[in-house]
Amino acid sequence: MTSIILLSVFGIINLFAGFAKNKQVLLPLVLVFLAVVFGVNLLDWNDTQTYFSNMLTVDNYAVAFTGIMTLTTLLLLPFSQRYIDKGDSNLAEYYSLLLFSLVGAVMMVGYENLIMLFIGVEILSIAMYVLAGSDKSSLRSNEAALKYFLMGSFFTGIMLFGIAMIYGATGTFNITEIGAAQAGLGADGVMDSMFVLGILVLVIGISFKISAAPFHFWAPDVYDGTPTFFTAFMSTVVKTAGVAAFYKLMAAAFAASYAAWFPTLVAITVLTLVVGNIGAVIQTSFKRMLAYSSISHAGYMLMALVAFNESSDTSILFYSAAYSAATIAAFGVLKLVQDQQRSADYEAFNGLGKTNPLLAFSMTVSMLSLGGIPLTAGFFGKFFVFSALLQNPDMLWLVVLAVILAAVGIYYYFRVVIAMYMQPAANQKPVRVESFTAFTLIVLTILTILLGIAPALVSELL
Amino acid sequence: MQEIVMPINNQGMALLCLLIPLLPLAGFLINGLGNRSIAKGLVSFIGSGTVLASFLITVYLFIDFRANGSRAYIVDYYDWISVGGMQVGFSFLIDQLTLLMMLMVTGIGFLIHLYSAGYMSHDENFGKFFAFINLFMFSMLLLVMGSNYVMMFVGWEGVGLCSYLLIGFWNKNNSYNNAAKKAFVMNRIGDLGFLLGVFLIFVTFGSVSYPQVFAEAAQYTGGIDSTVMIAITLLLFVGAMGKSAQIPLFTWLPDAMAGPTPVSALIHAATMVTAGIYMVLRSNVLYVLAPTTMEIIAVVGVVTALVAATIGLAQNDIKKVLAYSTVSQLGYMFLALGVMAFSSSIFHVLTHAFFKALLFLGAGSVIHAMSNEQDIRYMGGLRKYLPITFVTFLIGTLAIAGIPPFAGFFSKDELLAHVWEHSKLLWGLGVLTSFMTSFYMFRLVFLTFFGSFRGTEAQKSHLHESPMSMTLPLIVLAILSTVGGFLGIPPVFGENMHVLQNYLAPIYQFASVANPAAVAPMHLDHATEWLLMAVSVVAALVAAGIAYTMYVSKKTVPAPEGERLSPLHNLIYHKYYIDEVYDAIIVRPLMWLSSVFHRVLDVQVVDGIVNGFGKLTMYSGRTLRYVQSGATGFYLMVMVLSIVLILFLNFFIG
Amino acid sequence: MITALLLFWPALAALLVLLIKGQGAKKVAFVAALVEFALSLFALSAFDTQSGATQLALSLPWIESAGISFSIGMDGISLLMVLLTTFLVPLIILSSYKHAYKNPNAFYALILFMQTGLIGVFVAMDAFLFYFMWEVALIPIYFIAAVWGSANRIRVTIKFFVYTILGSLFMLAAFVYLYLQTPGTHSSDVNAFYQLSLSSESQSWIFWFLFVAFAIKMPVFPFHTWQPDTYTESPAQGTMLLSGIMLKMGIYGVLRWLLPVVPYGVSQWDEVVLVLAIIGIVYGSIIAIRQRDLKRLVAYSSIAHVGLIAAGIFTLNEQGLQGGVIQMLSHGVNVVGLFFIIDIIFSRTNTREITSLGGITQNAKLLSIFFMVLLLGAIGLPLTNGFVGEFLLLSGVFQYNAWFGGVAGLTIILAAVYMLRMFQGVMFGTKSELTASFTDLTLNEKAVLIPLVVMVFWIGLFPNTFLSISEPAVNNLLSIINR
Amino acid sequence: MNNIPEVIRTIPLDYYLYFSAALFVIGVIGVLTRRNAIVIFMCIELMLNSVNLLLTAMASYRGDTNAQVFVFFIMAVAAAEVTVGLAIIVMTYRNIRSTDVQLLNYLKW
Repeated sequence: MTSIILLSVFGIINLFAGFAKNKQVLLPLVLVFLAVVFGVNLLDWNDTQTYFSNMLTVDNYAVAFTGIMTLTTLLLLPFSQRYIDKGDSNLAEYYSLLLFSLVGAVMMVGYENLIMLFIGVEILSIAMYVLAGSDKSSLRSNEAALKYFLMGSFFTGIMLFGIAMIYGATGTFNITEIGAAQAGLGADGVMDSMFVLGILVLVIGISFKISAAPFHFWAPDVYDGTPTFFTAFMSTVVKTAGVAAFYKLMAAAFAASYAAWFPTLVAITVLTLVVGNIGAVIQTSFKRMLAYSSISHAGYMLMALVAFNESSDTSILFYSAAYSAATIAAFGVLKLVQDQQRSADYEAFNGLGKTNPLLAFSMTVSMLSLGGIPLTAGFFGKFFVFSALLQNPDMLWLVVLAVILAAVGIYYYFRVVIAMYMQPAANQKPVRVESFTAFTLIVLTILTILLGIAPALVSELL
Repeated sequence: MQEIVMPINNQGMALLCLLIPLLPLAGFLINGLGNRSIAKGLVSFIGSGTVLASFLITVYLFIDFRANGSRAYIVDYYDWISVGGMQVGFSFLIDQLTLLMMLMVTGIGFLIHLYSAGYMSHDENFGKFFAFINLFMFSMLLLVMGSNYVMMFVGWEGVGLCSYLLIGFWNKNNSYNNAAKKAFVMNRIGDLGFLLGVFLIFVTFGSVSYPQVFAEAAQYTGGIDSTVMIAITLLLFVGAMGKSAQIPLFTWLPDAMAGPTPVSALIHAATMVTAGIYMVLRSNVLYVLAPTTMEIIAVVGVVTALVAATIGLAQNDIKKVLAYSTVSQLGYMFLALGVMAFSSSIFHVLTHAFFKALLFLGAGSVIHAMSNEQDIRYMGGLRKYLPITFVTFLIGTLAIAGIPPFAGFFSKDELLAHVWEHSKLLWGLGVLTSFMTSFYMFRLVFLTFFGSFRGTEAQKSHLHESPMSMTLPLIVLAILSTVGGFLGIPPVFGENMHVLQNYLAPIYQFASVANPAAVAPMHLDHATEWLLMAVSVVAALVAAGIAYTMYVSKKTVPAPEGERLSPLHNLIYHKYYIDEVYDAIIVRPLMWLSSVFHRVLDVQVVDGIVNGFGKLTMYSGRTLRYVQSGATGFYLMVMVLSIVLILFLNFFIG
Repeated sequence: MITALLLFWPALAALLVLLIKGQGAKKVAFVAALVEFALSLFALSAFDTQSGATQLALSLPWIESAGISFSIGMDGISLLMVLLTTFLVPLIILSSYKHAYKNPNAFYALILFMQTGLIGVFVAMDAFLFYFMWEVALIPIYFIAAVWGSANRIRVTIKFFVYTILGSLFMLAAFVYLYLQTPGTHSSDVNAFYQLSLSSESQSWIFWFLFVAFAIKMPVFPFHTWQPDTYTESPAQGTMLLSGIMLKMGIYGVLRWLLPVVPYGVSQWDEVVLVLAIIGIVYGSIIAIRQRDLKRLVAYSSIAHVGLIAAGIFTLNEQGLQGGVIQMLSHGVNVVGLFFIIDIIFSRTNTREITSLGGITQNAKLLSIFFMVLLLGAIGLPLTNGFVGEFLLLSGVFQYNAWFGGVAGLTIILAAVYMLRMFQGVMFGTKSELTASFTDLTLNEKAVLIPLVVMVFWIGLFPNTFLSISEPAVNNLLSIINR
Repeated sequence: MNNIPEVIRTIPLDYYLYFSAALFVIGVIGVLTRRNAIVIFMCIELMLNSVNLLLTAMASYRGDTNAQVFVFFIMAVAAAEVTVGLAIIVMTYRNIRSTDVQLLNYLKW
């Protein structure tokens, strides 16, 4: 709760700080803000409180996810150094928008009421629409923003429709009450189908937000067109918040009507896994590959949701953490390389292992992690998801599918590794990396490996 | 039944036994590692000396054995392989048969070593030669001394390896190398059979050690000719086919003549090739339980003897003739085994070792003198130049032809007598073979030593008798070939004069329990025996006479290469085209299969399937990408349709 | 503690090696590997060879709430595998002495790092630790092969990598399932897995999940197609690591994690596996006959050899299992030696084509001797190491089914065919242009080959040294399987 | 003047339901069929408003103010969206001189 207020206040302060002549001060400032938010957020650990007459709950679930998202943002920000160098006049606004969208994300993991969910989603999304189009002169950025905006608001409408149906069936927006209300449903056939309709439409709405197939179409294009720095945010914080909200919704509100949405969710999961992995295989652009990869990871996270048992939350939490750390590092390195090579293709990475071993190593670790290979966090991410899902042995086939597609994943993740270490450098000029950015990369890499060795740090939180 | 095999705890004796194979092994190591850095004199001293020492120790063992009441004993050194019930000890069995074989191997081995010192003296790889031939002695001794089938297999494979190394001794020449490889591979085909036989023995009797296996076999309750016994004996016999060059695995032996001549004498005539006979003899208790196998062995033996003899008739290479003669004689030995004339078989092994080693060494002496010419068409009249060689070679020929009183007469005669008792047909074929043997051997002698010299002037000027180190072994072997036959004097000359048979009697004791009928003594009346003797001697003499007329009186010289021959002659001259047939039905299909497996099955099918999954993924990726068309309207349409589909499926289906 | 030290020392050393610039890295790596070998000998001395139990064990909580522990220890089989690893790695490092690989620090660090993974696989007594180490061993070898390999390496190694990962992910799925079947708060300890009693239906599919992972690694026909390419394209040291040690991971996996865990699954499918393995023997051998590239020839021969090992251990009799164990050691020694000799030949002549070689024995007596000895080991001549394993394995297969034994035995013949063909082509005959000025072994090369040759004879003459170490463990396994 | 909820309740809830559903579908069809970004956006607004109507009706029938509060939130959010959306459309128009969504098709596959 405090974090929401702090983030909002800091966002506004930051806007004012934008008037300062020296843009150099902005980054440290916002980092300090985030660090403070991170710390304050932790104060709420093991101290469950509800706010705004039961609209928002701050429990460990919310704190853990808030922590991860704050930390993700914190570790992402150093990669914005180049904006500062270029003297981008809108930098303060970007930072503020990030802070504001983080407010939305925090609301999404702590909501107790569908209204809060909606508002959280919208705060997050609207900020993202802007950031997607932040490179005003780039047609690609324009296209991304327009597509994201149009499709996003369309699905806002869809989601609202779902909420309305739920409300119509149960007469409440409070998720706990909705969960309780299901006992009384079913006697009246009309109400029942309205409720089911609501659930399904809501599931579809959130699926869109986390770019689950077949509602993923926006994702590759938007991720591709958005300036890389913001893509990183989009594919980590937004996704984490979305999946966390999704699970919270299903667990708190719709657990009793499991049978109604389960087949749909399974279908969406399967499709997401397939589309994400198969789509990524043939990409020539590393960035676009990451976009598809983020779809596929949404699929893996959905598997934990499909499992829908006491291990699901831990699995999602760990997976988000692992995925975020690796993805930020990947996008971070991509951004640095892209700034120099003016290309986000695999070829841009040729010879990076020689010209800049640190970037190459971080990238390798990230790719290993995304590929789910041991010694990295990604392995335990997959491990927890698989173990959650296999508690229901009937879902073995889904695990098998995921396993096969994970192997496909190795292929496209390793293409960049191959480019870095085994292809001759196209441009011998080393990529410029500020020491602070380098430090952040090292932290991310260590984090990825640390979680890969001692997953208990995160997995035993919940 | 009393236990005749006991372990001994006598350390000194154990050490002596161990020294017998180890001394040649030491020779191998010294000569092998110091190939060129050791002086030739020292090399031959080490090489021959170690074998001589082994021989002397063997003689001592033999005397000691006789002195101690001829009781067989086992010398255990250590557990070699022990896994579960499979206990394979590194241990030796010393009994009558072992000692006999050891005496033969080390004795003849020493003579051939001695001979090699002279014969190989000009070779740059003198040390290597002695190393290999010492290694052979080691392996052969393990083969005969081992106290279980696995130890025998060790020697079995070891001699095969040495044979390979020595056939390909001059390894710059790839046709020699091919011959070596062929020998090894054919041997290995047999080895597989042998090994499977050993496994079956283990499965059947729960042990691979001779005393246990034989004792179990003596009590065997499955009866005579049970499937398992036939299987065991046939599998073992496959091993013998390979090692002892029986049909169909005999073609390597003539090719093996690519090796240096002493090798041919030692390995491919006197010792290694008789390992098969030793094995069958050693396993006599198993074989008497499977008379069916015995029939097969007899038939294989006689066919081999006959086929090889016919081929021998038309060969012009002095060593090839001897090689086919060896195959033929080995066939004889198997024929003897097949009719359960075990002692006759080993008797022939022994005499054959004498005279065939003699003949090969004689041939070596001739080749030495002729500057490596081996074709008898370019020899002739060598009697004058090589008197010792001639005389000894003639003795060898008389022995192999079965002319009394030379060694071959006794062994062959006894053997044929047993065959007669078993089957008249086999006997007839045996005598026919004997006739041919006599013919081609005398043909060899006449073409080589009689008439006038047909070689080049350069060769003629170079003709000389071989040095002492070479002629001495010839003389010794000639003496042995002459008197060796008296080890087995047939009953017609006096009852119980068959020294060898009496000596070996204890090794059949299990067999006599398992199948008493099989090892019952021969019941031929003396008249028949005389008759049989007369027939074979006459046959041999007639053959010799024909050869004399053809090659001495008429001075016929075999047709030169390329001349048209009569179809039959052509067929046997080309060895019935067996090599060509093998090439067509085995080698080439295998090569073809290798290519097909690799290029088609492996690369296209198996790997193709693996790559197919990759390609499928790529293909679906490429196809799927068109859905991601970039058009917002299309995206929205697909998504809305998906929503409709989801709702439809949820509300109207199921 | 010693086990943990064994496990982590190479990784620590790898970090150290990374810091060293230039060719000095290989010296440090070599010393580190020797230290590791000494440590393993110390472990051997501390090991009670009479007992089949897990010894020198260490168990620390890892993911406590999930009952997953960092649990390591060794029984006889593990110990032998560890010894094989620690024995071969220094030699492999030494064998690279004359190569000047670019970025030597990374190269040697990866080798050492891989050693940690390999040892980890052999000492892990927890399923997830095992899986973890399994992949940890894979990553370095991928980079070794893909970065330092020859022209075609990229396509080949990525295939290898994806293929093996696919297999191991199946294994992971099976482990997760097994783990969830353990009672209480779940445990992934090996003994907890052994105590599971699963329905025969689930054993059946778990069997295949695990088997595919191990079969790809070994590799067993028809999962082998990555192998010849990868062996051929890897740098010599990579090939040695792959064939000498990594391949054993698969077999070890079968012994530790397949046979005792799903005995009913095994009894349902053992015939199928044996048939596959035996097909692999004949198939690999026949293909090897006509290979022109030395590395590829040995690679296919390796498929045949591994097929025999696989066939042997699936017979579930003592001869088969013990034969498998001893043959793993033998194969490791032989194949590393052969690949090293191929590397020696390649480094002098720049070719591995049999047809462009020949007559080397005239210039290089010592090389011929070593080559011949290793080759004889490979074709299983008695008194060399290969025989003991082959004999026991064939005996095991024969006891399982005589006809299988007969067909598997064809390896005896075919191995002679392709190996001697290779030897003849390379060493015998007349010298070719490329071999005219061939030089004999250098001191350093001798230093690598002599220990290998010593092992060829040691295992050949005194196999009980090793068999007795693994015997209690094998019996222990058998008693679990037959429970 | 009557109480507004009472006025609303003079028509059966089903009618509101069908009417807003119809409005919603019209909005959806508009989104699917039009190419002009502004029109598409207006159709989306139509969808939002249909939901608003529905929520209001339900709130009236239930006598629950929650939904009415939610309607205000929706309106506020919609206003924010309009701001951002129009800004994006204007920005795009500046670059491509068109508001046709199909023209922007650089990002695909």
